[in-house]
Amino acid sequence: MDTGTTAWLLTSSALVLFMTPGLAFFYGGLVRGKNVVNTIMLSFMAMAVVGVAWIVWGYSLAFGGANEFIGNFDFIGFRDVDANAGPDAGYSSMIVAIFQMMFAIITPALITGAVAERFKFKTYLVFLLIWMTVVYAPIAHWVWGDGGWIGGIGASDFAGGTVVHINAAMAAVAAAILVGKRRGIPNGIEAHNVPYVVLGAGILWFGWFGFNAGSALAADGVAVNAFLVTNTAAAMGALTWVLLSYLTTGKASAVGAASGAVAGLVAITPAAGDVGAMGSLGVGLGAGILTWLVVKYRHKLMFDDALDVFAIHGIGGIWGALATAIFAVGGIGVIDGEFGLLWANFRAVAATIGYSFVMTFVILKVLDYVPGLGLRVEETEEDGGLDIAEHGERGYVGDGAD
Amino acid sequence: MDTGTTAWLLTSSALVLFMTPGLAFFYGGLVRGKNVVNTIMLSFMAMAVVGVAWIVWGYSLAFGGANEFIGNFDFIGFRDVDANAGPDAGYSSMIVAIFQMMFAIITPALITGAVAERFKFKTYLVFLLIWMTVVYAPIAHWVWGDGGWIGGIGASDFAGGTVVHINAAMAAVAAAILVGKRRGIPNGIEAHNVPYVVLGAGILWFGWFGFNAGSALAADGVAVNAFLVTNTAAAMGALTWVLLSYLTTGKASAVGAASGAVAGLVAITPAAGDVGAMGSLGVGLGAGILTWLVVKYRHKLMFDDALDVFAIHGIGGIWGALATAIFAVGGIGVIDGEFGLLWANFRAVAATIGYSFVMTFVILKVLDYVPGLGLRVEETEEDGGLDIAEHGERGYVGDGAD
Amino acid sequence: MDTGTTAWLLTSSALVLFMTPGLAFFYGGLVRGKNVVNTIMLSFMAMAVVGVAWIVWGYSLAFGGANEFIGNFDFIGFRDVDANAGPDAGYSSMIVAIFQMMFAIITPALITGAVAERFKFKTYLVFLLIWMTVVYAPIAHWVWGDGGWIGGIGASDFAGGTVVHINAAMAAVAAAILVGKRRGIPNGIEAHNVPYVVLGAGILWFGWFGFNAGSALAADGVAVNAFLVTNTAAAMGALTWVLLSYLTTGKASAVGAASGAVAGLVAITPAAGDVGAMGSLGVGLGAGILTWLVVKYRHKLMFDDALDVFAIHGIGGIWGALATAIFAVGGIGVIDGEFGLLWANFRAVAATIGYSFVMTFVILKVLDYVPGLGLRVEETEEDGGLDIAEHGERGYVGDGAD
Amino acid sequence: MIKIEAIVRPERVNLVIAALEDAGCTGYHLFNITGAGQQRGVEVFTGRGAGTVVRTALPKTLISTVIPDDMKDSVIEAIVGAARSAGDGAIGDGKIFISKMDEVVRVRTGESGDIAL
Amino acid sequence: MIKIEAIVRPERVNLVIAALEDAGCTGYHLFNITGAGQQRGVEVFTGRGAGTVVRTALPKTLISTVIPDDMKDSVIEAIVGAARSAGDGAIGDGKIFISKMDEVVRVRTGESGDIAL
Amino acid sequence: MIKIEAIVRPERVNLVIAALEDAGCTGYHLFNITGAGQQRGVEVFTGRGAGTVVRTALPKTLISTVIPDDMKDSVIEAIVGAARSAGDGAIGDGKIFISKMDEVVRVRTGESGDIAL
Ligand SMILES: Nc1ncnc2c1ncn2[C@@H]1O[C@H](COP(=O)(O)OP(=O)(O)O)[C@@H](O)[C@H]1O
Ligand SMILES: Nc1ncnc2c1ncn2[C@@H]1O[C@H](COP(=O)(O)OP(=O)(O)O)[C@@H](O)[C@H]1O
Ligand SMILES: Nc1ncnc2c1ncn2[C@@H]1O[C@H](COP(=O)(O)OP(=O)(O)O)[C@@H](O)[C@H]1O
Repeated sequence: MDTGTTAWLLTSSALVLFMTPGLAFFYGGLVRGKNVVNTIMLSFMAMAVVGVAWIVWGYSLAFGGANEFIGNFDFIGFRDVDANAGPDAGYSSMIVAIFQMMFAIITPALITGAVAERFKFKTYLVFLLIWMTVVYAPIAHWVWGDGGWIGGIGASDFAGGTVVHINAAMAAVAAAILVGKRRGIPNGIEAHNVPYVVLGAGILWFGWFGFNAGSALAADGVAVNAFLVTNTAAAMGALTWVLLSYLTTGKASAVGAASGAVAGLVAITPAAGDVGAMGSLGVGLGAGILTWLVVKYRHKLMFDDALDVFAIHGIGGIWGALATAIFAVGGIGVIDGEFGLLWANFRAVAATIGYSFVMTFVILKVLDYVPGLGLRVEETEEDGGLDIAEHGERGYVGDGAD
Repeated sequence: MDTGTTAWLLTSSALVLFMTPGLAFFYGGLVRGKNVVNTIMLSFMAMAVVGVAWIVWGYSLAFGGANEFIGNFDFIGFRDVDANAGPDAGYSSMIVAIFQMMFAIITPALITGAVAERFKFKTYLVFLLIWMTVVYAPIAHWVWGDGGWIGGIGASDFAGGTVVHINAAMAAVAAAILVGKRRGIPNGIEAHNVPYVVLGAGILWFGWFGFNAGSALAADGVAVNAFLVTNTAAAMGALTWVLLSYLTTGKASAVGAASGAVAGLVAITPAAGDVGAMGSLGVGLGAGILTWLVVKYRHKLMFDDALDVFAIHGIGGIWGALATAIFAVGGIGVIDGEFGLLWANFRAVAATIGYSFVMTFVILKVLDYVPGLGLRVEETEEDGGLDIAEHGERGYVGDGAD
Repeated sequence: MDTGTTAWLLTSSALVLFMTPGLAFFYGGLVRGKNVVNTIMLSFMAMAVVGVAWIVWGYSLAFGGANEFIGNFDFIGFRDVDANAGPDAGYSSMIVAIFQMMFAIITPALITGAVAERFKFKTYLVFLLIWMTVVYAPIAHWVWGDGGWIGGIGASDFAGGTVVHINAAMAAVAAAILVGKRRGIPNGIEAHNVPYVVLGAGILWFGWFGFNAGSALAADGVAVNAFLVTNTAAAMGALTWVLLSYLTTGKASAVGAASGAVAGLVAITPAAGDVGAMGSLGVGLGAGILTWLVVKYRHKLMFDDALDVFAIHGIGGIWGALATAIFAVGGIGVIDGEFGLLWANFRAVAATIGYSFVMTFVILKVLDYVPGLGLRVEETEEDGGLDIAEHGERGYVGDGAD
Repeated sequence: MIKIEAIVRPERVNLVIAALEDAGCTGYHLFNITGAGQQRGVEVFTGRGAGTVVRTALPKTLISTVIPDDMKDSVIEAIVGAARSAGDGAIGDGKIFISKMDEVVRVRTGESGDIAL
Repeated sequence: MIKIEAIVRPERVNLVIAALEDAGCTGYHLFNITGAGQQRGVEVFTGRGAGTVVRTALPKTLISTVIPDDMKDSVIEAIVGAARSAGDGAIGDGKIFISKMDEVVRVRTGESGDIAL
Repeated sequence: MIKIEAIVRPERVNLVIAALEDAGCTGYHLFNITGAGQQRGVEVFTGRGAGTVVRTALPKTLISTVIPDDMKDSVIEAIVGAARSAGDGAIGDGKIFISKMDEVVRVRTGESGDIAL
């Protein structure tokens, strides 16, 4: 097994794991101070819960066997997942299983933005287990599993635009609808800690190099190109948001810059293996404009997707999937007159949207009726903040009584 | 020298160095706001002081020569520590010496949790030098040095459970006893900044991949396995703490989740080369339960180990050493009916506990009597906070007068 | 192309990118709370703007063609920048172009410390584009470009002491002079968030391993040595500042420790390929003493370099360039009786100082006269803070009305 | 002139302010405070998160507004209306303190008296 | 004894304090507050930074100082002088509230009355 | 009714609150403030940490409690007892301000007067 490739995949796995605390800060900064601990915990617990469940059954369900729709139980408990590989192999199956685990961790963490400031924590822990099993594992199998049907139709999702972002976004919509709007904030809220948002965005940008360039599963030219376009799309997304912010209000929102960067990163995720430097500018620009528009007008939507998971990860992800097909180099893109990839990616997107939304809706409906669970905290808990109510902690303790 | 291996060891060294600022935030968030600068500085200065002393004499004392108890002066000033190695070698001696430096930096930083909010800063700087020389270097030699006696009896400490964690924890106990209890907080304190605690835990988790998987000293299957079990044990530790927190209080402490993750990471440290995925769940679960119990009841102890270094790193580390012997695969573990490793690890633990505690006690007793030093700040300094008293800085400046 | 080398260069590029958010926090913590968002944005936007402009024309201008003073348009839009390389090559040209991009991003971000708390944001965006094109690209070409004249005279700037640090520092001086002093702070200001400063320093230290050891463009002994001396100089710089702080005031400033570490890192940057472990102690010690003295007495200077870019990066960088020549091993250093390198480095420094200062001065003078731009915010905007005025955001939202 | 200091739950502040504005208040200011009355605290974690302690004091917001004497009753009514929890109110809904304010000066103009409010 | 509560722009605090000291004030304390008067807010971003909302209340600083009765006029004058914006002053420059303080006790000595100020 | 505003060292707050409760106070609230009296500041670093400046104002905590008139002496005594530094007290121990409070209304019930405290 190649030491250079292994070194890069170990590094990439660490980088992707680090994205989840990054997300915790990104989301944590966006909410009100009375919910910062809860918001951070929603991400952090994905590391704990999925980190365990993935090795016990998640990986096997997603990557076991050769089947169109779902894996099998061959790798239960990481049985037969080999840390080593022969001298000719670039990498062992275990390092890929680890790398994939990090994706399975961050995906449900992304969803939590939609239900921030009101979701019941206990229910969330249960939801994590079920959702990873019933929604994430199958879709991962469709796209990347041996024989998975989306892989089979020739769709191209390099690093998880459908599996991670669109999937999380549609689950977010279902969750936002079922959990209902937050109380008493007709005009939206200001981010309570802008530096945290930028810190989170910085960590995400940093970690995303592992996410995308690691998805090459090699330290080769594909990885190098993926690294480049990841950075470019992020830069272009941030720039687009700032310029739009400036043009419309005369001020440049830092939260907007961070959001634009993330939007660019989301959109380049499926495309990172197929587009070149100039294409990635197109991907980032489109992502910036589209997500900005949706964020701006999303209050017209009927649901309270608190931290705009749908706009950023849904619209950004859908755009990315289509943009992959538009800007792909090597004679397979729309620019080169080919529409096959576009159609394949369109089907992949549509299937992911449908499955994720419906299944998440069903899971949450059921959890809502389970005695002792339920989706939403009490009104007084919401008013007083989830930090005290659910975690017995205040984010910041600063008064003289301490 | 292998470029893949070198790439991974460079990366790992950077990751382990990054753990120390992570620890600074972890500890910094746990104290009261008036001591945040001091607490952060205690960790940060370990980077400065040990970063210098290690290359001047620390490395030589720990890794020079072939001797049972201590190194020699062959490598003073990093003389003859070669950056290069022949084409057949995986890595050069200098990269290992660097990697080891990062361990020597974080270990004394861990101790500072015990004496937080009251330790004299000037004395700490002196203590760092002496402790690294007299306590850390010998124990590192015992375990990893050429001819070191603990290595010789067949004990297995993959990434430093004894050298780093048990060692730091026992020094912490000695220090907590000698420095005495903090003034006026009969009921303990709330963490003044929970996000910092989680940020610190996130950085530690991230960096620990370098700590453990880097200890394979190769980008191979051992590293891959170490990476996996590191993540799993952390996840299991965090999960255990949250569930115990829920069961006993109905609330899920975020500080607890972070603590559980660290406890799992501590426990897997010695075991990362010997246990598999399922074994690591056992390691993490045991670490979670034991450390939680000790933290919960430690106020019954006679000393004020302010940030629970003994509970997390001591109990976690001891459990890890024994758990290594219990869950080790390959026919050497208790589960396979072998008790040799258990006995060897038990002796290694006992020796480390004894040596670290006694020597640290002596060092601090002496420093207490040295004119101009002494262990503890004035009462008014403690009351007003060490940030102003020792550093002339307030952590946060927010009033209108600025 | 070598997988180990590629893995390390990918990792290094990610690390250097991460330095810019680190810098955002370093600088962000140093200003007053009402300017934290603005200060962070100044760094963050360098990622966005230069991240785009570099691939469109920056890289080509800096590294295209073989010429003494400037590149050409061969690589416009990253045309012909190859992600792959033949089996004998260590790395491809694209990964180096990416690595270089990260340098081009952080350099203008460094400048912003000089104009913090009063610079017009809109003008800054324009400035970024022009400065990268007119100042950064040529100097990068002089030093590292094919046929660049500074490279030609045998000057040694391993990782960018002139290109990045001296360059940024002289631009900072020009900018500070033209933008003018901040209003109403005769006695200087306290850092509003010391933990952020240390967090930033921690991230910078971590990322600097990529900056310096990555500049070896290989995972080899040069990289390993560069890694070591980077750490040592940082440690020595921090230690020096803390000791000077102690000796003069009896208190150990954490901001000072962080500043000293950065000063050491700046100074070792040009030297990392030429000096050994003991030499790096000299580099760090000298950097610590010199920068400390300049910071202490810089209020006697006529301009308000708000965050001491000149002292840390200018003095630190100049010292580093000379120290490279003093401590260089291998028979080319002053210690070995050779003065050729000293003279070459001196000329490189002088040219960089002159060019950067004059060109930046001209650029800003012009921008000052462009209608709709101008350098400085309104007085009331400065008084009320740039966060609200320029970004429509407050860093921290904590009152009951939210 | 009188000064009204209303201590309310933080989450009620926006409602109370809106009510104040409806009642004709021309200005107000807010303080973040921590306070205890009959509502005696919540359980919070200490240390590393395994033990808990009851914190007596809770975060509250103090809204201070200076008004002409004759607005007293309507302002108090407005505050009570906006700050009282649904149903019969709940412990911790807050308190209103009324004291005499002798004078007010507007910095910009130097005006004083009710006209400066 | 009277209590002077001056609400001023945060960036003016250092000037006001210097003026207070010149006027002979022996002590004061500051509060960070958020307030609204005739100056009605600024536009800020909400959510992910694409939409904005107008925030009514702005950060201000309240300076409170207790002084002997006879210093009243000079202290008010000092504050107004230091807090008023250049020119004719601007909306948001602040307000000064004056009320009666009945007693003061110095904790250290137990002294009370003007001597304890 | 009277209002007691006690400015004390932050590290003494818990002791003072305990003393207040022993003295029969039923409620109080705390403000983080920055203040200066006879205790005139500390040396702090500015800029990058090589130069220092003396900050006049120090962090203090203001404890405010409204009590019936007849509790005045016992409450002041309780505060002084808990807030004064060991020995003869030290500069910076704080001050207690007493003023008249005209009315109090409990939001939950609408009760007013001493019973609402
Ligand atoms: N006597 C008092 N003096 C000062 N503040 C008080 C007093 N009583 C109550 N408060 C403040 O009012 C808030 C609400 O009081 P609380 O007793 O909880 O309401 P209720 O009496 O309606 O149950 C408390 O948190 C505290 O901040
Ligand atoms: N009636 C009032 N009661 C309490 N605070 C007030 C009142 N009026 C103004 N303030 C405070 O004074 C500050 C300055 O008042 P403002 O109306 O903006 O000044 P001006 O009247 O000079 O325009 C406000 O932000 C608010 O904090
Ligand atoms: N005249 C005053 N008006 C308002 N606040 C005051 C006054 N005098 C003192 N204070 C406040 O009381 C605190 C303690 O006062 P200080 O003078 O330090 O105590 P002492 O007089 O016992 O030395 C100060 O920090 C300040 O916040």
